[in-house]
Amino acid sequence: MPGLDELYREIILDHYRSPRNRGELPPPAVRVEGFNPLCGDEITVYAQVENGVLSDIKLTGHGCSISQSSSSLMSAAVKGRSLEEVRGTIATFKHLMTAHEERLDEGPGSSVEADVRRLGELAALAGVVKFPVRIKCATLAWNTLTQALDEIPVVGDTSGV
Amino acid sequence: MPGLDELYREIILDHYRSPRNRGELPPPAVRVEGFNPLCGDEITVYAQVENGVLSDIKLTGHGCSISQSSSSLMSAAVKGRSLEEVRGTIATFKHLMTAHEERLDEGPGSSVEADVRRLGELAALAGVVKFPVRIKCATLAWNTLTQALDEIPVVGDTSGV
Amino acid sequence: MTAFDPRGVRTDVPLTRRVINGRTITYLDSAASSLTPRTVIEAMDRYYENYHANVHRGVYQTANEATTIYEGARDAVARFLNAPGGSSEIVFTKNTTESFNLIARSWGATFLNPGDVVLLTEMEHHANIVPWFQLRDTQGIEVRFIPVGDDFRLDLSEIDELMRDVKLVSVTGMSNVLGTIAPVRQLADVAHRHGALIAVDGAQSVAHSSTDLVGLDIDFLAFSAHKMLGPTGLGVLWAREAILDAMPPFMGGGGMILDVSLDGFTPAKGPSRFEAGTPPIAQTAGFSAALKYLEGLGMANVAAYEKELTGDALTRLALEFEGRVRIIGPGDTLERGGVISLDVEGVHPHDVAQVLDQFGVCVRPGHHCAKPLMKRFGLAATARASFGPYSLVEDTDVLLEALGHAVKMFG
Amino acid sequence: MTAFDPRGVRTDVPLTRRVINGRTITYLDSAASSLTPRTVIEAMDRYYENYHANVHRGVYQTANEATTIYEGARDAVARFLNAPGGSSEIVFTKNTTESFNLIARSWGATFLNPGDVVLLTEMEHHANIVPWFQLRDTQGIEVRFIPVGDDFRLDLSEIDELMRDVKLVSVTGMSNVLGTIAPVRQLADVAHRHGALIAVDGAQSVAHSSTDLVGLDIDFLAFSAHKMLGPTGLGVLWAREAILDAMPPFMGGGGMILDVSLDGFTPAKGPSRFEAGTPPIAQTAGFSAALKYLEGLGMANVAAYEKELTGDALTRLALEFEGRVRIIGPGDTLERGGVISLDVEGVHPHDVAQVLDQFGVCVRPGHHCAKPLMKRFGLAATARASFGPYSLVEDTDVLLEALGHAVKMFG
Ligand SMILES: Cc1ncc(COP(=O)(O)O)c(C=O)c1O
Ligand SMILES: Cc1ncc(COP(=O)(O)O)c(C=O)c1O
Repeated sequence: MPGLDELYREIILDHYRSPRNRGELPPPAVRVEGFNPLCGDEITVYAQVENGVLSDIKLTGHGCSISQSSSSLMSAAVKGRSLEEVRGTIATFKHLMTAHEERLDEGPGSSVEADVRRLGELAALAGVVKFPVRIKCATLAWNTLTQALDEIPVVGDTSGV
Repeated sequence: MPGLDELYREIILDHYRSPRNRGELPPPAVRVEGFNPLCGDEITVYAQVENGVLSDIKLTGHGCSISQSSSSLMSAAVKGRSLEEVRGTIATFKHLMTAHEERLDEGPGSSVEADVRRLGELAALAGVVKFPVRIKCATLAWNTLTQALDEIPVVGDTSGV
Repeated sequence: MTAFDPRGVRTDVPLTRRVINGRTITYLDSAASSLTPRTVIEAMDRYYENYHANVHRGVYQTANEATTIYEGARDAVARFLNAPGGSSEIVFTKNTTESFNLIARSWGATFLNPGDVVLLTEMEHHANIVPWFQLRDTQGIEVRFIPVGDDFRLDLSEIDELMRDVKLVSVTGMSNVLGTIAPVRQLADVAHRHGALIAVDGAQSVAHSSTDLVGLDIDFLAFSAHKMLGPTGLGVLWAREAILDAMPPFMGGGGMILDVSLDGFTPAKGPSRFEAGTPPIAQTAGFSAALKYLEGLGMANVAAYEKELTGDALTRLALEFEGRVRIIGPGDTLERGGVISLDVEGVHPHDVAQVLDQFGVCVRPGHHCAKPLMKRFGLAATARASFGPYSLVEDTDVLLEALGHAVKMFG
Repeated sequence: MTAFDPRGVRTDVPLTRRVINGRTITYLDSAASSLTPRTVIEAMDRYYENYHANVHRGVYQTANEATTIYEGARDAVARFLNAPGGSSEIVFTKNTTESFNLIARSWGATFLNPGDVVLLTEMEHHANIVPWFQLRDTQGIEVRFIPVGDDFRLDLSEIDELMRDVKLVSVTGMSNVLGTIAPVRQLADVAHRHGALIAVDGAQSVAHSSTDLVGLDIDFLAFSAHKMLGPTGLGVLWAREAILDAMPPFMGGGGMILDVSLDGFTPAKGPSRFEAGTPPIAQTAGFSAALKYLEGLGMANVAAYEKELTGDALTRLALEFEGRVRIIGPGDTLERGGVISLDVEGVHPHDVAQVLDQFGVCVRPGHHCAKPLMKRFGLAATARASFGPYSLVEDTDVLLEALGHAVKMFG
């Protein structure tokens, strides 16, 4: 039986109490709303992209500690990164969230262990996997960011369409 | 556990095989259709009333032995009787059909015993009460006749409206 | 203490012995669905083991017995509600939600015209909102809402104005979020005075208080078996016989027809007109047992007992948390049932429920299918605790202990 | 003999030990509803005793477990049918009848226009007739029928003409009166060639043969749990994902919405859009157990075994009654299931069933909710015997003995 401390790591509670990158960005930043109909969590992602880099990101919304801390942790992790790096982080995080509970405790060399290493602070959210109903909370911000990236107009893209 | 012979008395099978008063009557005889949606039994009653007497009755239709023998037995019992007598017979028969199974075996002096005495041949249908699903079969003709009587125009009625 | 023995009820319900995270379950989600007494489970077992057959049209013995069980449940429901017209007014559905869709699609689509108004309240469950919005889209009716005041009760101050063009008032007997009990009889009088009919969502009220249809003078009532110790998959629609008789069928299929040809069909008479297809037969066996069990307890006793529990919990919540836990609903037990919605300062309802789960405490976070009400109070969700006849004051003890932990953890 | 052990199945089903009128029951009414194995009953008991809670939106453990059971049943159904799009194509309903009403009211009311034709067959159950007549009244569509030949099989000689303006072909996979199996794959090809969709009533076919949706290439499938060893009160609608996604909700209420305000509502995505209100949760636990049980037997084995029983019964009926008992359905076992409708010379089906009941034999008299078919063959009713996986050749022995008695009695 997983304990609460595996879900509510101190770093999660910290990001919940003091969320990073709260606020809005004016256009041309992309604005996308995410919504979890089951629990009513709402997140709005504002993403500013310049020269293939996610130069700024801000978030508003409300929801549980998991959805809010996940969005805060996410913003800290992706801000200032190239779009390629951002997409990589998203993929790694979502891979972690689909890990089976048992695999979480696998030792060094496992793919979960690799994810955790790559994710740094974000790995604090790994415990969510043991609480399957909360996975949707943890991934809400990430799905919304993915959608925002998809909506970014391909401007200054020199690599062709 | 009631036996089949209580339901299928010889007289019932006889009326089923050789139904009395089969056929139609031309207007001004009243014509009413009865229908049991559950089993598909159908009966059409033609009733001719003259001077307060059910001077003729004929029946067509199809259905199970109980519905058909009941209609045949009914026709034999009511033909030529005054409307008052007919209504009395209908009431007695329907009372019998609502008797509880246990009361059927009550001795002399009981109301069931009185019904049975009054009904003569019709009393052969008493056993139907022990097979509750079949009561609807037994009463179909009677309900249809009741409806027919209700539709008879009040002509030559000297007792006022 | 009231006349019945809640500890005995507890013993009768197997799920109350379940162990969760090392602790015996503290089930406080009866408003979502009630736990099931052994006698109800056994009634269904007995049905499947001895009597199961499709109902109606059968001549053989088990078909008869199954039909008797099914129709017997209809009689039992009629008695339980004191239905003025008896069992011919009882229609079996899947749940409260189907009952409301039936009212809207059959009665509503037949008798409501563009411009007619259906008057709801801001505290309705989606089951009594969405079908009317759907009807609005096809029928051009207007849907209007009686407001809920800051005291969490219906604000009837402008009721006569609100009644303009209203053909149906449709209100919940008891809010599944606030616990507020609506003045149903008073609303019935208002509705009838304005020539309107009144439907009541009894999903909570029928489950937690005694219902007397003769006294209530309403026109429709909908509720679910699974909220009143019965099985899932069975609901009831009651409507006055004259109204039911005038309603066309809802769903089409077997059992609801008088005749079918290649050209068309003639619907059956009576409740079966609304019961197309093989009904939830085994569920009616379980529901009869549930009603018998509840009648044994006495619904007035159940209501009084749950009021006691609620009063105690409200008092202790106020004392122990001194404002950090806000009750979304009346703070007293006047015209109020055993549903307690909590807004815990600084702790999201989802997290409240998560922490409580660690203590084996089952409360439900969310909008409780009452989003308009949530919006009315500026909330996305609450954490809701609700009582049933098997609830004990110890449940409140554990609730408070666990809540204390949640408050500390996020403090 | 086939790979599975029918005597073992018999032992697994408590009701087969019931004694009726002094004789062990001979249950020959599986086409109306199947008997229930102990494992199915126990799965529901276990559910109520340990896991019951309302599904979705719950954070606490039993709410999670109940949701896992409910969604697990959806997965199990998808596997059982080999659904191309998996569980997101599976909608839980109350019964086959609700599934057809859902198709008609959601897909039909949205995509059919006046003059469009829905093509049925003369051997349809009312569940696949009445909803289309209802839609005709509101939508101005035409309902047309593929005739049934004197050989009791679909007459497809004029199918291309019949297909004019057809937007949906809706046919039963197997007639519940004749036993006739329809050439579903062939009809799917015809439908698609004409740009129409095809719906299949699988109430009998899914219960008595193996279903491979990938191979069948159909668009909708409807069936009921209670005909395939499962509980009453649960049905399934399967539809291709792309079709389901384009369909608006049917009933409105909790669980089928994304958002609701005082102004309107936004429906949810996926199967839950069609599952308003608290679903039949315990029933899905029972149904999962039933599917597992059937998969253990192997549906191909079940079909082969029932075919054997049917062939034997048809042969012996012909031999023993020399024409006094007419089979309303194909006389051979080619493309035919284990449903045997009897027309006994001089004995009304009601009386046949009554006499048989005296021997503990359960057959169903009546129109079997297929009145157009009855009229096609000039009958008001038949007495229908039908097999299930727990049936034994001894059942046929008793049937013949009892039938002999009926013939003699009325002879
Ligand atoms: C072929 C067929 N279709 C539809 C139905 C209707 O099923 P249900 O009554 O479970 O809705 C049945 C069974 O009665 C059937 O045999
Ligand atoms: C007040 C109220 N109305 C309607 C419903 C819907 O009931 P069901 O989900 O059984 O249809 C509920 C329960 O969810 C409720 O509490």
